[in-house]
Amino acid sequence: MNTLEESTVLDTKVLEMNMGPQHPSTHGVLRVKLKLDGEKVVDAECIIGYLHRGIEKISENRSYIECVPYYDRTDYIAAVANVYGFLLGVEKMMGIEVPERGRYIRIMMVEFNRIASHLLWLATHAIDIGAMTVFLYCFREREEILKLFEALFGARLTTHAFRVGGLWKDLPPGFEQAAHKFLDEFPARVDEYEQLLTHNRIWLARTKGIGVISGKEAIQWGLTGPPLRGSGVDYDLRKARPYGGYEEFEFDVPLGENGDTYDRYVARIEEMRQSRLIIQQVLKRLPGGPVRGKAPKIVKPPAGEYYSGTESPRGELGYYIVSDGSAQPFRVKIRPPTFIGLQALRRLVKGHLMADVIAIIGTLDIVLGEVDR
Amino acid sequence: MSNTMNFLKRIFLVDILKGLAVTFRYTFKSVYTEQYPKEKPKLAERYKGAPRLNNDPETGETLCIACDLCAQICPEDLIVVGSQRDPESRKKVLTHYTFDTSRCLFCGLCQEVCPTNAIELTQDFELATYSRSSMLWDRERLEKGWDRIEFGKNYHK
Amino acid sequence: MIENLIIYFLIPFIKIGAIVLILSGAIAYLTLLERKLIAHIQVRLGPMRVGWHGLLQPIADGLKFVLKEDIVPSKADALIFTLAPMISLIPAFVVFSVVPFGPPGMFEGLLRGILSRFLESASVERIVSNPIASGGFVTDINIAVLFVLSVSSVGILGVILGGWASNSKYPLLGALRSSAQMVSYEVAMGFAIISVLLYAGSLSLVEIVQQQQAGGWWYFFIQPVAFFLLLVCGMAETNRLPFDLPEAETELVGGFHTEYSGFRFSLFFLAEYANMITVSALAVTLFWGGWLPPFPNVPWLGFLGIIPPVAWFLIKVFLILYLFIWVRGTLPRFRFDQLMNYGWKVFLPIALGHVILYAAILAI
Amino acid sequence: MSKEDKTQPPSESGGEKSQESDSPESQPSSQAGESQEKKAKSSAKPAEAAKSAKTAKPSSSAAAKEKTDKPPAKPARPAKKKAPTYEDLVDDPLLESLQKKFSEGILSGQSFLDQATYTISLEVLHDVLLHLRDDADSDYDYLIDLTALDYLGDEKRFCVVYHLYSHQKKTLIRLRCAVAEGESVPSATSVWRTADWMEREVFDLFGIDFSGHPDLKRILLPDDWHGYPLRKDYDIKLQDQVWIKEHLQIRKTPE
Repeated sequence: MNTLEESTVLDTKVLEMNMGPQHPSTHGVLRVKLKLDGEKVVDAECIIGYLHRGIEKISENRSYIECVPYYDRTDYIAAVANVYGFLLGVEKMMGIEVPERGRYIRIMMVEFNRIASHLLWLATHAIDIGAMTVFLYCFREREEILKLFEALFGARLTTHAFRVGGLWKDLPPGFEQAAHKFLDEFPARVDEYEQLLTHNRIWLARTKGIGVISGKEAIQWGLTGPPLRGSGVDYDLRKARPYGGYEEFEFDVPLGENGDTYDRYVARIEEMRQSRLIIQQVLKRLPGGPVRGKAPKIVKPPAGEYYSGTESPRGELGYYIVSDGSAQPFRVKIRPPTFIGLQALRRLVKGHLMADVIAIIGTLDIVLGEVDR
Repeated sequence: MSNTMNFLKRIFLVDILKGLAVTFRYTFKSVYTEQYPKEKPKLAERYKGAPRLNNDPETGETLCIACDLCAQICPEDLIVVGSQRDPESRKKVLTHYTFDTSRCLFCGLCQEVCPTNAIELTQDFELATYSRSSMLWDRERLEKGWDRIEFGKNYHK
Repeated sequence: MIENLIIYFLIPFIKIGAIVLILSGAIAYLTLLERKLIAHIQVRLGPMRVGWHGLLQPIADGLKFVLKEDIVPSKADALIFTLAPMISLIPAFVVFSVVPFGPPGMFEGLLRGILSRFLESASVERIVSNPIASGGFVTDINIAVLFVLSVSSVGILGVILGGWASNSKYPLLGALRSSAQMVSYEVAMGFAIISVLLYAGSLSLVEIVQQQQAGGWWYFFIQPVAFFLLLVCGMAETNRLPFDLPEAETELVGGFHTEYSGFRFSLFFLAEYANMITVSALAVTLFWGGWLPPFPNVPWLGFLGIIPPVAWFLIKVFLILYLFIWVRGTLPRFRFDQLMNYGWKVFLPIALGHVILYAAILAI
Repeated sequence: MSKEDKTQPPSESGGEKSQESDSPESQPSSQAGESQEKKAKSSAKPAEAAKSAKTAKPSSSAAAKEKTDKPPAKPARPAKKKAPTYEDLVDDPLLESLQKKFSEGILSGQSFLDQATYTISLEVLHDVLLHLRDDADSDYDYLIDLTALDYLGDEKRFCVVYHLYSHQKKTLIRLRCAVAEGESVPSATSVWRTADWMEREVFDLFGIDFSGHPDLKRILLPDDWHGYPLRKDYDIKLQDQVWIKEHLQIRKTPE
């Protein structure tokens, strides 16, 4: 598409513009210092940290159990997946076994969370590009998932979903029926989004060829998750380094070809469908038994270190846990997928128009809680 | 053939008309909105909302045995349990209990560790107040609940 | 003497007053309609609290606008900043002076009834027979179409000046966008209208409607492409989605009216909706036969004449407004350069080709 | 959408295995976790250790040393477990090739829970990184994470940690490099672009200087922030009170 590479005849002064931290489309408190030539972006610098709460420092002063609710608040859109990654690491270090039912329910809820997160992404991405109706439709479906969260975890957003060794409580009565009902209706809803967007010429014009990045370059920039897979790199931690029992389920990893905004969009849409398949497999094979394994009341991993990487909806979410053998972690380093992915914004927006900046921010699917921690 | 079809589809705005059809169908469908203050949502039984200090329904005495577990597990250290040893029975007796809802994560760890189900997070979720100091709940407020003590039941009318 | 006074002053003033009042009310309730419709498209309810199903919401909004603090940014050009909303609003209303909402002689009976109490029958007949007095329009000038085009483009000045005078970056970009956008789409829109004019052979809007009556066909059935062009360009002219770039709130926060608040903002707001109504009225007049019922010359459809002409006009305007809102609830937004591309590379050639084609057909 | 019916039960032993449910009877080193298991193939010992970790007695430290005021954990644990420990890497091709190339620079190669850790001296760090990226045998094209640890009291206080991943080999390794206070680390931005913000973050929170970084400045904290919060000697409470006194004037600073 047109990247406006034609030389400008008239010399124009570079206009410096602050996008954010209060701007409707920066998904929180991201501030992008744009240098504009007319509407063409010459340079973009991200200024972050407005939401920095020092969660890594907080973790050093809490016990392993007490840390967990804070990780809800890094990526609050995918709180379940965030807690999951940390607990997998702790359990691995301590050699705690989670009963099969607990493992299955965890995977199911993480996948539900993935759908919910992608729905929120689609909603905001669409409204950034001007399709305001998709926003509400996505929120309607997300609401159903949040209701499931509420029924199981007792909270909608910052769920404090899992505990060391499994879950807090078993599924509430009626949960499976509600989940089935949602899953049965869901494909038709996704088709509707696609009718509104996928073939729409305006949507295509706004997303095809925007923010193109090759697979090799995407790896260089540390992109993970759908932004990386949109560029055709097959790297999904659920397949590459399976954790928590994902190898027991069948699903595809959707890949893009061109590495543009449209391919990332398609990859995420398809991922929602795949997550649904995983949940259906879980529900079909859900075994009985306890949901919480035997875990000590005081969690004290042995001295050592472990990097626990999981595939959060936004990409590779890593917890690098260093233990000195005490009840408080020596250090927990969170590897937030969007903090690292956001660096690439500068590279992606160069030469595009200002309106594309918004599309590209949307396609990176950032959550500022996670970027700033 | 398919090229001509595609061309015709493009000319006659088939993609846009499809989208319009979707939105048109929805225009007359039922709405999803909840009229919040009028219709209160039905929250899940497990919902972790406003804290409550439970009393024994029969005797009316507090269930809390002042074991201090909740205060220790709390990530934010916002629970303060005050206790006194009864000189006769040598049992710990609860003297005061404060819960700072302004800092609460609503993680539910306190109700999880409580051996007697004394502290419980209820389905009450309307916690907004006008001052910071009123977010510090003392024992009386924790036992009676929020609405009933501050504004009366009709506050959210 | 008194007759002329009545014809050229009293009756027009009454009509103008009525139109301004009705139009203001229509705009207010158009906002409500839009909010409600979009809400239902999006499975929401929309305004519900003020009045029954939010029926008093526009009044509450209006009050809020008036009572809000009127801020003029310290770095803004105060005079232009205050003038711009008016420049934007007034043309939107002025355009309505030539748009016919009813047939000539619409008020004949009414006028005769009232005037005969005060005047002698000869002068009553003189007044009544004058089309300006008794027609369903304020005035009927023979260059009405040109008048509409020129006056409505003055309104754009308000947008540009407002964005410029704010002395802020987002409004400036919005103003730049709107000036470019309006210029490009004005051309295509002009050509779309020209093909109608070729067919009708008149620049008077009343005449054009009468031609459609005489021909028996609305021009929509004869020139659907031109209608489509007019509609699209109208959306672009009125800054409606998918062409709402000057105020694209997800990009430019609010575009040209970012710095405006309170009453001045409400003027811009009114202007936008007034323009929507204007474009719809224009489209109805040019293509959907104004006040005419569908297929006016088909005898067995004669029962449609029961509905008064003004009602037909209003129904049609409503339908087009509904289309506008519906489209807004469905489509994403174009990018600036794509918008310009569409304007110059797609719509303009189509419009031009359309004009040439019809000219050729008419010549043969 | 018809795929949902095709779910097959997993293969008996291999599929059932997962990270936290390594049951003792399932065979070690199945194809399950490719990254971890790959190393297990190259050296049998860590895998052995991992297996025995599940079967040995529970970590005594976890259960025994509890605070007195908390009820003790359930004493009876059926499976006796041994706490995982660091094992020296044996027969690790990467370690051998690195030692061949950077003889003294490679201090040790260890494995903990099947994750290989190579300790590298600061002098050769940049060359090692370049080697790891460009060498066809290693091909670590993706820097997962870069962070630091603060071992307050050690001679070389900080430890910069790199996590690398090879998309081709699908292996994950960890590099550790001890850094004394005031020493500067060669920047990895020229090796992986993604190191840019990671190094800024480490600089911001630990105060470790990266030489050759294009734009080394604070990233998460405001530019006028004092101190480096993730250092172990950073006093959160004092800072907090100073801030409160300065901005809110509601509390006294402790003497």
